[in-house]
Amino acid sequence: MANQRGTARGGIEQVADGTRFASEHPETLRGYYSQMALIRAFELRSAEMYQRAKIGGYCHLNLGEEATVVGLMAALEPRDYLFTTYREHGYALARGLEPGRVMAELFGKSTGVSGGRGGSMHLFDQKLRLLGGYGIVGGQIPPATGAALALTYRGGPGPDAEAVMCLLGDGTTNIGSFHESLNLAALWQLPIVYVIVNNGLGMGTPVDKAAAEPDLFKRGCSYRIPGERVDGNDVIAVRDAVLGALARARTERQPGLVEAVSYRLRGHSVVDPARYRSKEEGERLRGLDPVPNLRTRLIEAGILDEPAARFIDEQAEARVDAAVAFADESPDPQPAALFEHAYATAVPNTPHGLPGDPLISVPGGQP
Amino acid sequence: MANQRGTARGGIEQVADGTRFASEHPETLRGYYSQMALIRAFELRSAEMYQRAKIGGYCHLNLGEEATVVGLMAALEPRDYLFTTYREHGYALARGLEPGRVMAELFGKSTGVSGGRGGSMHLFDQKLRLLGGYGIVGGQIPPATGAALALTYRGGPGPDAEAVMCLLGDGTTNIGSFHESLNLAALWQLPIVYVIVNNGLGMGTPVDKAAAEPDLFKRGCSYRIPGERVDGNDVIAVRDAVLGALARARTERQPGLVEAVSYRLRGHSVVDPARYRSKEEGERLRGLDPVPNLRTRLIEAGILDEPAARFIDEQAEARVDAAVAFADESPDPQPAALFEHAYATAVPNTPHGLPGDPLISVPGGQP
Amino acid sequence: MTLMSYRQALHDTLRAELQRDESVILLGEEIGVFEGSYKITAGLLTEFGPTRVRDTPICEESFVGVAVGAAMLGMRPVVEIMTINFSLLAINQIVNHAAKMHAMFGGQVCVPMVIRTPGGGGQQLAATHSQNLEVWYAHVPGMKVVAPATPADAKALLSAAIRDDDPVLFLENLALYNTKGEVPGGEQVAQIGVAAVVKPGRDLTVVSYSRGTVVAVEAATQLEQQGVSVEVVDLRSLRPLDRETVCASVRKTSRAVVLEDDWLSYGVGAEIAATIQEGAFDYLDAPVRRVAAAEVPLPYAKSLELAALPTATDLGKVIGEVLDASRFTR
Amino acid sequence: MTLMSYRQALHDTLRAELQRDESVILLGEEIGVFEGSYKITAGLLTEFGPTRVRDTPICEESFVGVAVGAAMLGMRPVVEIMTINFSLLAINQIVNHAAKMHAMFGGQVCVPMVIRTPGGGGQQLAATHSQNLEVWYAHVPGMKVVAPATPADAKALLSAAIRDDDPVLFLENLALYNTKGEVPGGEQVAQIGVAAVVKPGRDLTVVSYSRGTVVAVEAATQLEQQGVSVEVVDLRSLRPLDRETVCASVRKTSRAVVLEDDWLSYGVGAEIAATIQEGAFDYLDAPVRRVAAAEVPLPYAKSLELAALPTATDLGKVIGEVLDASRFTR
Ligand SMILES: Cc1ncc(C[n+]2csc(CCOP(=O)(O)OP(=O)(O)O)c2C)c(N)n1
Ligand SMILES: Cc1ncc(C[n+]2csc(CCOP(=O)(O)OP(=O)(O)O)c2C)c(N)n1
Ligand SMILES: [Mg+2]
Ligand SMILES: [Mg+2]
Repeated sequence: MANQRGTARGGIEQVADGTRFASEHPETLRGYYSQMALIRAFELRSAEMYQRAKIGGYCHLNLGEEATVVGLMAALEPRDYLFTTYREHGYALARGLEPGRVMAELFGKSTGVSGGRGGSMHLFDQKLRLLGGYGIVGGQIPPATGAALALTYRGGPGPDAEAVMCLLGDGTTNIGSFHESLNLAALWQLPIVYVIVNNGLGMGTPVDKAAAEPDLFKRGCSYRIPGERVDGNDVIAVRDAVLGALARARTERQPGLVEAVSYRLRGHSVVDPARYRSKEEGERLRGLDPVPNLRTRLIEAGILDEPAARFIDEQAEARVDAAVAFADESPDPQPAALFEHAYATAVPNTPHGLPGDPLISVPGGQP
Repeated sequence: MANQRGTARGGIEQVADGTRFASEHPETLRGYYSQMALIRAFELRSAEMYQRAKIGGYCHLNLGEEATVVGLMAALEPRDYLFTTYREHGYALARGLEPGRVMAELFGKSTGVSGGRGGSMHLFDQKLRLLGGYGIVGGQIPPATGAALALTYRGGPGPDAEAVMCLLGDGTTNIGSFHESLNLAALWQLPIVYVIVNNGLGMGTPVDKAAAEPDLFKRGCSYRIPGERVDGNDVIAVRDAVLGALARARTERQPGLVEAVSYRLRGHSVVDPARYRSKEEGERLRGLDPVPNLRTRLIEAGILDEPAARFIDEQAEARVDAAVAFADESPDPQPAALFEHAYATAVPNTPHGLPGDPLISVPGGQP
Repeated sequence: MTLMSYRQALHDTLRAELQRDESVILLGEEIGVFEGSYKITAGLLTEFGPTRVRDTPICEESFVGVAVGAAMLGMRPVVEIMTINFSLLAINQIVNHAAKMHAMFGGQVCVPMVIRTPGGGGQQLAATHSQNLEVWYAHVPGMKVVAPATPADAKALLSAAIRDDDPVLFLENLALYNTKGEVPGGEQVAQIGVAAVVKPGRDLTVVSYSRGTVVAVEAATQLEQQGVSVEVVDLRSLRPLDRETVCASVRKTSRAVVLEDDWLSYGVGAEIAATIQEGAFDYLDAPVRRVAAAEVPLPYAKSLELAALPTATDLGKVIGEVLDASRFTR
Repeated sequence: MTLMSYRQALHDTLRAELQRDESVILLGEEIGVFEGSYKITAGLLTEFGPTRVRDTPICEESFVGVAVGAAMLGMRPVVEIMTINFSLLAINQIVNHAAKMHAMFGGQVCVPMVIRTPGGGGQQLAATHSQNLEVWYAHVPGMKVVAPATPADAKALLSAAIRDDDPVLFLENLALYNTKGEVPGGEQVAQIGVAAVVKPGRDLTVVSYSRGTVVAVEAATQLEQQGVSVEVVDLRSLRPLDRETVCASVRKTSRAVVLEDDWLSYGVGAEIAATIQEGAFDYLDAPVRRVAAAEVPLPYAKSLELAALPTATDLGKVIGEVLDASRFTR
């Protein structure tokens, strides 16, 4: 049942760049590279800003996942909805959010995409239908499935129908909500594609130490959901696999499961030195780095030349410089605004006390 | 991967009684029938006692599942541990508990198997290693898996190793703990057999309205756990399937998944008239009733004759009469014992107040 | 005004809201074909069809989370969780997700959903099926928690909850479904966050909610004959909590007792007593007392269950003690 | 006596208990190879091997439930839940199962397990990762809940929790891991259920636990210079709750303030205030006041997070107000 294209890690057949690139418009390919370069520059800068204490809390980067991120976002239509994890800076950028507003969120500024209230793990944009980063593992899966349910009340299936994309990590396939929600999506025929971003690890845990069926794309079997694995370092392969799954979701209301295999180049979050990974493994991964790889291949294929590539890289750096400047100059949220957005519908007696404030305006004064 | 013996409801090949019964000792077969007859009599009487308000709360019966119950318990060794659901009277009886102590528990008497504190849904016996009925759907699955984990610290695999049997209903395969726990059992190679007692319905919901993969025995696929479906109305087939799975669990630490297909003859609980089921369906099911069916077949096969069968039926009734008498005469738990067993280790300041008691022995009297 | 049961009031209100607003949908286990474990949704599947009244498999976390996501896209899901005990399987979606999203995402999205669920013991359902855990939800900012005591409030608060743009836990009670009361016809939408003095009195205030309010009113009516004038404040909303109405009553009566079905320690009554001692300190003639359930996993046996749960008698006894402690003369 | 961090005290105690008792095992996400999210279990995998120190996949409900089942068969699992926020995914196994079994099965089985989990905000982890939900567990009979404030108590209460035959929620705090204190050597097993007067005083009692106790002691020490003698009561155990120690202190000082990191409404402080007003009513010169977190989903931005969480300054301000309200003269 599970589409067997690529059945084991690395066992994914490589199409020669020639043939693969030939069928693409050069502008498209250059666009993919620019997006990947932007994400790379943004993430490296985020790490730096975290070290400089401009960013707090947890900060998870997409380093090594750039091809997956850009391939997925290339397949997703503006009318579609996206639910992501806490490792989502790149998706926000590729979906079209201003880098400045994303960096401002990481800095906790009022100009941030979530008004500085969500931070790195909780990027949200209603207009771009980016329905959130989520920090609770698996927590995004039921709401994403519910969003797909809501779409079935808006209109019937068809090529122009809206769909939902729900991202999750490899380690997240072991949590109950994955099972429950995929069952509901299949049972109710919901227009949703679940994408497992398999970066090889859940924190320090390799896939086969966490999943008794480590071929994660096969895990749709329990719901009759077809699964497919693609090389997450191949932006085009990722895009095409998801385009196919999205098409089935739109026209047949057939939920899909796609596993994109890439590698997390650094620690789980910026504070994790990843000592559990050997030097050799580190070396090997750097060899698989999708960003320099695509750059070289595009140059070899004559789609880019070195100056053009350098120009793209410099542009990316420049955009990130601007993003940091914007974030830096932006104002902190005002403490007076603390209770804003606590509730959507105002009702009497909603709490608004600060620590140590008296309970009642009129405390028990003299009788 | 999933053993295909019997792939669809009812599509389970029937072995002729002749061949099947020949290989069994007649005493064994008569024993199975007596157990089934006892369970049938006990459950019918439970329903009656509930109507007469001797039993309170929820009361779920095994009517229609007698062959499954007896087949499973025939395969389970005294050294094995059993975790069941709230539909467990029959298992307690077949495991060897005194019908009187089971009925006493249903009556909420201090002589009940759980001291009257658990009731119908929470039968427990430490000696017989019946580790509980559980009323929260799926709640028994993780603890059962943990019991299997504990066994791995006691000794290595082998034909004489202990194992755990964890029962769950068809509707329960859709809850998260099923997914999480089977994954753990396979990942850690635990000596446990999960048995799906598929009685066709979860309350009013048919299997295919709840499970996107209605061939439930195939749902081990996500954990590389082999699955097998058997005719739950065939006591010998059930026993043999589980014997095989238990053997693999003992010797290879290979967790197993067995689906036993039978039919719930009455409502979900004694208060459910099951209006959602058509008259015809009701008729059809009565035709599949495993108790009269085995009776007839044993008589046809010459293993029982009518008087012997009637004697067994009368004995069952007599034991249930005695059980009711015992339960009736047993004392209610004393209110003074309310706080007994609240904690296993006594520590200071444990609450022991009754409703309305002052908080502190010395309330704020005069300074 | 029509005399009807709490169950009927809930049923009729769900029906009216389904008719009024296309975006209202019902989700839950056995609410359709089975007509609901407690028959609140009887007939609604037939009338509105399987897309508006949707039976779900057994997966509390996901069907509640599905409601959260549907609400994010503008639907108004009303979820039924069979009993509050099972809400523990969904609490990650309720508290870590539904209650957080509006604030955490900077006000860009709201989650207009209602979670209907009954609490309460006394039915011999044993330890895992008899809990009163509403205090957990009442503790959480981002949530609203309402707990109607009467059929009329069941109607008005359910309408309000469905029309509210925040996640609302709507607490029902197994012992209330068959209770009857007068219910006004037509649209009735209550104000969430406001308590009510359901019986005025002079000598002592009893504060309660849900089933406890019914018990309190009974007890108060009896005490009336014995010359004790008890005022009963029905909280109606646990979050937000109407502290002023509670304290105003106690400033008048100078004595207070809380009646609650949950366990005493860290229960709803703790907040009420803490509120009163701060908001009416100089008026109190005696400590605020709490009448709550004995702190044990509730046993199945009737004899033990009766001993563990608070009754009108327990309340009367404590009221007497408070009156004596404050030298009240009949 | 050795000066060590709260983290070190936890680590050394786990190590000692693993050495002492074969039936003690550790279970949790990333406690082995990764050495724990907060490095409490660093080195233990290497020393005790993968069967005693077991990394689990991400499945809180099941790995906690697995610990319940293992405990039923006589093991003594110590589970780490990365933060209390994630315990919501396991709460069905904790509250509906672990806490119920001993009583519900008539005392035939016990569940000797410990759930170690840190709570607390202030790390800019935003709304879903900064909660203090210990009050939920403290409400539940069958549970024990301890909350050490110092490295010494971390050691003695963890040993006690591991040797206790009931399920114990062992509350840690992100802000305490690096705090240092003197820890006595050798076996130290605390008595669960007993509070401690950690700083004696005459004029006012501050009641707190976990991180709050540290803040309270700081504030008290400062106020000493200003001629105000504050007594600090560290609850140490939230369930059982040592009401007598709290009330005895207030009967002496006649004034009380509670400092808690959780949200004000229905928080731990509500029970403390309710307890004091009943147990020391005639001694109180002013209402018991609570200093707690602002009732919002905690925002990520530092400016907002600072505004929302209680500080020593807030505590000092309220202490001053209580002293004034009761006409205290320095
Ligand atoms: C319910 C829950 N449990 C644990 C965590 C802590 N945690 C955060 S990320 C993570 C690993 C997730 O791994 P994976 O799904 O592979 O995603 P990745 O981080 O590799 O992108 C864990 C355990 C959490 N945030 N939520
Ligand atoms: C977590 C939870 N959700 C819902 C229920 C209510 N409930 C009790 S039994 C049941 C149906 C279970 O069906 P199945 O697994 O097929 O078992 P059966 O009753 O048929 O033996 C439901 C929904 C519950 N007890 N626990
Ligand atoms: Mg991963
Ligand atoms: Mg069933």
